[in-house]
Amino acid sequence: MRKHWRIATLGVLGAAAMMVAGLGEAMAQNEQFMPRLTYRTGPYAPNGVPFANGYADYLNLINERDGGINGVKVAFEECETGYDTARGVECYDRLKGKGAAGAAVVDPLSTGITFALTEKAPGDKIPLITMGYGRSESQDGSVFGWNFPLLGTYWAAADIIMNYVAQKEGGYGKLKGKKISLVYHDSPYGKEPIPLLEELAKRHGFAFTAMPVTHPGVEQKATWLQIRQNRPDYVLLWGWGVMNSTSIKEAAAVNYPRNKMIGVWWSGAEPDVTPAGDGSKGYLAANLQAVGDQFSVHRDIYKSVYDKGKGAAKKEEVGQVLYNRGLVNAFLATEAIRTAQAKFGNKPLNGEQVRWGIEHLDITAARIKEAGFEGLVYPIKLSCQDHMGSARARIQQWDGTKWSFVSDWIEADRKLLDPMVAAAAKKYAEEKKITPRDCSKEM
Amino acid sequence: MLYREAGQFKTTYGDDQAVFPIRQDRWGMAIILAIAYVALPWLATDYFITSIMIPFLIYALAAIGLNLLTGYCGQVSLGTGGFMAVGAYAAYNLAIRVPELNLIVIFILAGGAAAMVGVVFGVPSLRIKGFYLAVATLAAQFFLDWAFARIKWFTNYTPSGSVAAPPLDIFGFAINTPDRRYFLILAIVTVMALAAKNLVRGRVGRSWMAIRDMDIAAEIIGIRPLRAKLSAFAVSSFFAGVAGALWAFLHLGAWEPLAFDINRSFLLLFMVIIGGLGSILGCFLGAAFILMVPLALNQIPTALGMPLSTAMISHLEFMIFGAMIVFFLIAEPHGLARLWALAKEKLRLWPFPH
Amino acid sequence: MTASGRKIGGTLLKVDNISLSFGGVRALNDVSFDIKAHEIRAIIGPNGAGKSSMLNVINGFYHPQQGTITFKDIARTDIGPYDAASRGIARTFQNIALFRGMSTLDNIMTGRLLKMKRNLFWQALYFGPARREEMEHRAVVERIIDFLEIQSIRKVPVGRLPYGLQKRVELGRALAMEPDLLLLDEPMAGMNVEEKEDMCRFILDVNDEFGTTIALIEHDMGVVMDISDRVVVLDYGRKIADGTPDEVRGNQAVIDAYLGVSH
Amino acid sequence: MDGIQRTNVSTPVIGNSRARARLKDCDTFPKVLIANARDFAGRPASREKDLGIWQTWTWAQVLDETKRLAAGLSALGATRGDKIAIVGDNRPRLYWTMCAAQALGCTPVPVYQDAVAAEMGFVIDNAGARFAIAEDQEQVDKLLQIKDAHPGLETIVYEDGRGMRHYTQPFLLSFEKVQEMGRDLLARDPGFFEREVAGGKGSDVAVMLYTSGTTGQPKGVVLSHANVLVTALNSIELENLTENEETLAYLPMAWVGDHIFSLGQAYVAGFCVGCPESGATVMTDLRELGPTYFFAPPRIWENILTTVMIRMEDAGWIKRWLFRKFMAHAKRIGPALLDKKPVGLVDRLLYWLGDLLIYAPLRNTLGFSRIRLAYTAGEAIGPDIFDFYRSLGVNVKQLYGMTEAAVFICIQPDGQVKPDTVGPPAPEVEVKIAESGEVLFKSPGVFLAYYKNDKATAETKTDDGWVKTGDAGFFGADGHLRIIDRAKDVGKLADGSLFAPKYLENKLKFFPHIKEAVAFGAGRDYAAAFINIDLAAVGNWAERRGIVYGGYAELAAHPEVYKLIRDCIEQVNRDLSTESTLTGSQIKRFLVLHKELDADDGELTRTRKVRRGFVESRYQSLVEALFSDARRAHVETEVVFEDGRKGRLQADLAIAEADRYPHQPLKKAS
Amino acid sequence: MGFFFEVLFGGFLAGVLYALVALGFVLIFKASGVFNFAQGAMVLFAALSLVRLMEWMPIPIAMLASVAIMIVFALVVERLVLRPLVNQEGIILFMATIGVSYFIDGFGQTVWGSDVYKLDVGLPNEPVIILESLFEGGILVNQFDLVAAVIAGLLVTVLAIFFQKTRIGRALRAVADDHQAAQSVGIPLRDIWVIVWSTSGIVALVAGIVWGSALGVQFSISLVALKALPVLILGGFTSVPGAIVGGLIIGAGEKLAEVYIGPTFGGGIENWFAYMLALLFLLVRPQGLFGERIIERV
Repeated sequence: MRKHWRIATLGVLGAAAMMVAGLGEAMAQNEQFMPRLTYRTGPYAPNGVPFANGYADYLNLINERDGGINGVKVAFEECETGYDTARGVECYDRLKGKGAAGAAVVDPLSTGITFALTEKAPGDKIPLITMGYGRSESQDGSVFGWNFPLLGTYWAAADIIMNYVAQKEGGYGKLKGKKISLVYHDSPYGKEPIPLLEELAKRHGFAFTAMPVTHPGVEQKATWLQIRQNRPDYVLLWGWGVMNSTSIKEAAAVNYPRNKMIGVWWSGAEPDVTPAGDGSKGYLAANLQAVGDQFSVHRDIYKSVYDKGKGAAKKEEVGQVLYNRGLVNAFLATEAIRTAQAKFGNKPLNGEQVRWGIEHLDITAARIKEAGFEGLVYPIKLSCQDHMGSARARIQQWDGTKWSFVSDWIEADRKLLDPMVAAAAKKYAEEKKITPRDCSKEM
Repeated sequence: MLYREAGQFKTTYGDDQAVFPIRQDRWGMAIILAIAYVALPWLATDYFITSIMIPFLIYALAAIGLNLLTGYCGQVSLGTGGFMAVGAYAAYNLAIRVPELNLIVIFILAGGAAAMVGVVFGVPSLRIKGFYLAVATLAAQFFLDWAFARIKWFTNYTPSGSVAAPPLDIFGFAINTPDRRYFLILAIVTVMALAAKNLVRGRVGRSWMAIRDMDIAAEIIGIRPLRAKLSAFAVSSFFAGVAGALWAFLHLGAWEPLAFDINRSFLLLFMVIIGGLGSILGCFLGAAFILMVPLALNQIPTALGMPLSTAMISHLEFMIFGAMIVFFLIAEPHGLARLWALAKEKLRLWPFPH
Repeated sequence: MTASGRKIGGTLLKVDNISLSFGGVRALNDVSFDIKAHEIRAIIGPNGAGKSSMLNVINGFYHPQQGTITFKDIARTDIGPYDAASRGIARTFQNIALFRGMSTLDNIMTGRLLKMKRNLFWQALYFGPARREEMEHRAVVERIIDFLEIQSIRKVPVGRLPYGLQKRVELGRALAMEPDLLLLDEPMAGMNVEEKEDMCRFILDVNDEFGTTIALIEHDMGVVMDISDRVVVLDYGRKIADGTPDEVRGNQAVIDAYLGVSH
Repeated sequence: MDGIQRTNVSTPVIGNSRARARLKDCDTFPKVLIANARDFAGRPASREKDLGIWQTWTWAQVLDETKRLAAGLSALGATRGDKIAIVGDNRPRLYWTMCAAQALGCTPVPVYQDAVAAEMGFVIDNAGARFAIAEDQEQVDKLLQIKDAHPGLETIVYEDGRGMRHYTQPFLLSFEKVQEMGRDLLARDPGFFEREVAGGKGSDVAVMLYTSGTTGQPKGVVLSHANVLVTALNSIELENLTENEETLAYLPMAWVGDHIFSLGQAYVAGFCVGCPESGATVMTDLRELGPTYFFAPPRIWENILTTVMIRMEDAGWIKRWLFRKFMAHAKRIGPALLDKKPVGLVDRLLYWLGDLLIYAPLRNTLGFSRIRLAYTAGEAIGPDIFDFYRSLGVNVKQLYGMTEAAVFICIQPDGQVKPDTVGPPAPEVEVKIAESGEVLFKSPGVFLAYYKNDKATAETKTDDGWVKTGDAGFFGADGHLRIIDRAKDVGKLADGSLFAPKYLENKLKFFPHIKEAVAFGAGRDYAAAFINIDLAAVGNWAERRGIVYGGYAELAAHPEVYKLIRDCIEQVNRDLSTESTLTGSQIKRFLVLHKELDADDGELTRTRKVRRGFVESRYQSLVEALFSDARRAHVETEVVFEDGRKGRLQADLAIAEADRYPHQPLKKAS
Repeated sequence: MGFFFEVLFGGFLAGVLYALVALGFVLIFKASGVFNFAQGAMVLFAALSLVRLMEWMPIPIAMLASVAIMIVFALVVERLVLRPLVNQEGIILFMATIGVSYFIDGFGQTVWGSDVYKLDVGLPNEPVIILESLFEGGILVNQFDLVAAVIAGLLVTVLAIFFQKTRIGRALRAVADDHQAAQSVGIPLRDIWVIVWSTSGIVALVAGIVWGSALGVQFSISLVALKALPVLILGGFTSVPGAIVGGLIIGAGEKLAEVYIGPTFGGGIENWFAYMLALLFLLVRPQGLFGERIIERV
């Protein structure tokens, strides 16, 4: 017994010593550092892993193929958040100061972490790219100076999906009297679309019910029994991780037609549909980008990354929904740095400089083609005021083996979104006593 | 060895019952406080302050709260996270609804709110004991999680249900840098840890321990089990509530009910047990252990230049963490505080073995 | 011994027609007796006679189905242990009921809890009145420690003490309550001769120096006859004799009960 | 003056004339008390571990208590010249009683608290005590036993009222009651105390201390205020003792040493005297109090060392290794450092490290951390034991003294401390060696007389003022006195060679396994000895060797133990063979006694010295067997059990032989 | 009305799934007084083992191999965790099982991977409408749930036979009744531990198969342990029938509450409702439905 604790003491001391040593680790001076907040474990690992792989592969591609962004190599370090806010904040704090110029840009990949970092990023002057997630009102760059919900917020997503529903029903006018249910992950992420859906319900006269599913979402029997009873015309799914596949299974169990279920772009990946097997056939989901590995960027990745044995994912997973989203995300981030380099020079840039790059990001179709993303992503242009850029998605359907698009790009109605965003941003600014930037004075 | 106690005799009961009756302990404490108040803010990086010291102190505070209930009063609770949430949301609502309130007052009132909720959920402890009670406290945890997610008033109708702390200041002094936040937390934790120590060494603490050790005998010497248990729930929840408010306002800044979910409760229970049931010191040791081990495990491979994938590290972390818990329980079931007590006993008797 | 010093006063406690049963089993059947102030009153009887049940009824742990208990001229049918304690009844247990995680000092300090008044707030500050109160009670407890000659184990956790000392600490805890009536449930069970002698001395000293009324259950007849003023004999939940040790000794019913004559 | 050694005090010693200046108008202890209450009003004077803490009284409080006590005693009828017996363990109140008695011109007569009733009766009767102040019920009971036989004892005051409730005798009073009476008297006559004190003078009798002589009945040594005051002053000046000292009073109050250290010096220097909670807690209380000034007889130093060694046996190997290494180093360097002799830097550093790891923690656990000055006296101390403490940095010094001298005859000065001497004469003391080898002295502390025993007084004090110590000794070239033995005990073997039994016994007792030894040989052909084993040390030794034993007698008779003891004796014999005068007195035969020599059986004095004559007659059969060829001897003795009953104890003891060695003078180390 | 029964039925069937996990708890608590928090992690571990082994070998062999793995696991736990902690307080053992649970969560994912694995052991998964004659529209149930219920019933029956009829089973009951007495009649406590942990490992495997088939095998399965806790306090920690009945009550209670009361409060109440239900129940019967009565003695 006595011996045990001696060894234990030594162990703890040793660990502490190593930790101290670890803090003093050096970084190459001419590298652009990007912290990577990822989760490869826990209940959300099946979704977190492919995204992280896509992101890593693209950064490696940039390094391997191009020797970095305009010659500035990208260094990145993953930190496991486990989708836990406190750990995410710790990861952020740990990595934000690394590299020659500090962290260039942070992608929290968790709405909860995004909320927490929204409070910290302005102080640290590090931009947050929350592509397709995050706070919807952070689209307003005058209040949320450091948040960039590129390609679409949840409000945009909800609007896009409802737009699709309306298309199917033959226009918004036909929605009157219809019943729309939202099955959502009971967290800020799941709750985000509710205000917009309520607004739409008010405008178009459909009945809207929101049904929460508690984290992690394996318990949905009661929810789907209610759905069976209410028979809504459409069910929108705002799930993440295991919740998605469970929803699809439960839908099958109560015989709810899968082709009346439309998931948000985080509820429409391979791990969501495969566990339900045939039960998933016909399930619909929005997508910010395209699926598959047929794009030229993938060829480059295979050639420059996988053939060198540096690939993060299994080869057969390349091209999956979340993998591609990781790619796109990394693409946008590196493009932002590239943009900023044009102004500040080809060297490691700090967060503030990168923010300038994001705010002046203008990815044209030509640039998309050049980068090998043609068909994968829609062009995007940001400004000081508009931190979202574009808000377009397509609806895809699962046929039991693969996704295929059933709609063209649908754009969110900015006329609807912008006033809501402005109001919400104003409220936030008041609460936090923030004086909004005057974007008209900034170039 | 380091203890030189000859001649430190006590001439009053006050000296004899002091928190640190041994001079070397007083010096040690003074050194620790000096490091905490002077050296650390001066020397440590922001990362160390914000990601290690601040969560460590807040966890320690919450662990003290849980330890008062579980270690001193013998009522196992798995609902601490819920009580922290009460503190956090109470503080939020006070801060945005009554903006003129001083931050300190907000924290105290937040603790008070948590205390009231704690008392409500403590009522079953009169009938239910042991693991049954432990599981029953989960009801509090889940209910509170749910309530803050569902009842919009608590979140001031924010669409996402995630709330953010307003800008903080005390007497016009903005709490906006890591160091300032650290100082505020440190001061609160110092005061409250001392208060906890005072409670447990006095009448209240003895009545709790009496209930813990043998509730029937306690009743027969005139302790009212209801009052003792509920006071333990109240004080425990007060500490948890203040810790929750600090966690939300000064650590996270913005949060959602998930920040205070059941994992937080379990983590705190780990801290208390690994640190040592019935020991205030143990709360600090336990918090340090539970917080530091994963961080250390996480950073050691990088530091050693072993490029393991984050997934691998994370799985290893789980395994090592689990193994260490088992190992420590086997090595010393009464926690790190007991280890320290044994070590101290040895140092006091050095060079004699006993 | 009993002749000197103390004066036996009026009735302190009276139990009238107490009956107690557990799920059909009668533990006490219409038992009545009284305890006078300052006396040492023994309750004896064979195993299962209902002695411990009687003590449990007196200090409110069991609730009799029938009968009244009059303590200090207030008649009650049903009291809780807390009420009994706050009105001046203390007790020790047959199987030691100390707080094992606490030191001797703290255990005895718990006996002072009823007399300590400072609230949580002052306690947390441990300053001014709360601190003063703590010191005052410490001084009282130290006198009890001195009285029971347990100075050397003051700071030892009671769990580590030998049985005899634990019994002494338990007595100390009861004394710290400054009770009017002290109930001792087999205070000498499991002790060796020397420890018994010590315990007898302490019991007599307590009775003598503080004038505390003592009701005790004891198996050792020698001890009972030596130290008690009056004896109640129970058998199968009924009172079969009541009187001075000499009277009881000669009582045929008592002899029968102890010899096991069948009913 | 040939053969006379003295240390002149008029040459300023280590310079604490502050005390002398402060007390220049004080010739009695009550006057000193008043001065202390003036000079050190707020400083602690007395402490007692009671009710869990060290209760403390300042000099002002002590004066106040003493005043009331004196007045109370006066109200009880005590007047100048009365004797007041004081019976009990060291208690502040009993010390105050001494000074209160002195204030009234009465003589305090402290009595050994562990004396049986009969012994106590003798003292009370001999002194003619009218009053007795007893500590508790136990002492009162003894006094009550003898009261009828000694009607002169009028009033008994008890300090601790526990269990006294039923004692209804009118002559029994509580201490509080007496002080209450004193308060009443002082209320009527506020100047009473000061007036009484003013009536005293230096030549008045200050105290009567009964010596527990090794033979015959105790004699009451009468000491005047001047005796005690001057020796106390001289000694505190020599040792530079100040009001900052802290001591623990745990040796019997009736012993002159305690009287001087805990009363005489404490009053003169104004330092604080602590009393332990009880006899059983002395070591714990010692550790808590951490005295700066400490006295212990060799027996206690030895016991402490034995426990240190035993406790270290159980330590882990690292600690034991550290302990062994550093203690060896300390033995080499420590005494030199303590004597402020030059020591190499590496050795100093090593010693510093040892101090950090071993010496200081050890001093701390023993309660010696703060010790500036410690004395040992009464008997010879083993050089190993002596060196052990000195090498740890505890400044233990030898002292030679006796009741008749108010203690101080010789003191080892700092820097000249050796295990085998008792040092040069103390300040203002003259010492000479008589032709018979007996040590004689002259000093301001020389006692007035033996009470009611002019014959003995005359035998001890010569006409020209020299006092016979009864010890044989000689001065070495360094001017230090060396004591060999009691003068009358130094004898000769049949072949005429010198036989100093005490010297042999001390050498034997230096072994941790030997608790007591009694050597025989005067007029015989060879030397032989009884051995008493040390149960703790030998028991521990046996346990580690897996020797099974049932009790003291069985362990003592074990053949392995005999072997162990024989090794010790042969070691002594080897030592003796190096000294020409003593080489003949090597021990040939010995036996291990089946019981411990015990004061209750009269085998030891109350100060635990062997009463050789008594032992010789009691164990006559064994002594004879030692000087025959017998391999075994039978013995039957009467013993007194703790409860006073008597029984008979018999045993068959083996007699063993040890090797002896031819004379071999030590080569001088070059 | 049909819908009510549908919910009730659904609740019962969900409850059966909870009961499967609760059973594992009960087995261990009953025989060794250990509150085994690792039960959930064991379910995940067993299911992961099975699903990954199935990639290599036929289902029956994979199942046997998984059983073997769970027995090895029991041996390891007994040797490395329980034996050194013998005679410790309940809370310490409870903590130790949390440590075990962390360990095997990490270990399982390290060895078997952390993806979602589809587990198909051939359980049917088609919704069927039953009792159409009684209610308009009938009651929709999933065949899968029915099969799960049958499996649970079989498992309970097997366990009951095991406890009642076999020597080991009787030994286990003896241990549950009185540790000392059982030891004194010569049943080695260590063997008992290995047996109960193995048994509960097998129960975990069964639960893992059922849950895994329903949800896919992935990390979240280990969280179902939390759903079993209210079942436990309701049914009593020591009662096998209690686990079943408790499961049914909790399952039905929480589903009914969610469907009928939930919408009033914005939904999502079933989690805490299960606990509240158990808690309220405990206030009436502090020892649970089938638990042994707690007797207080002086």
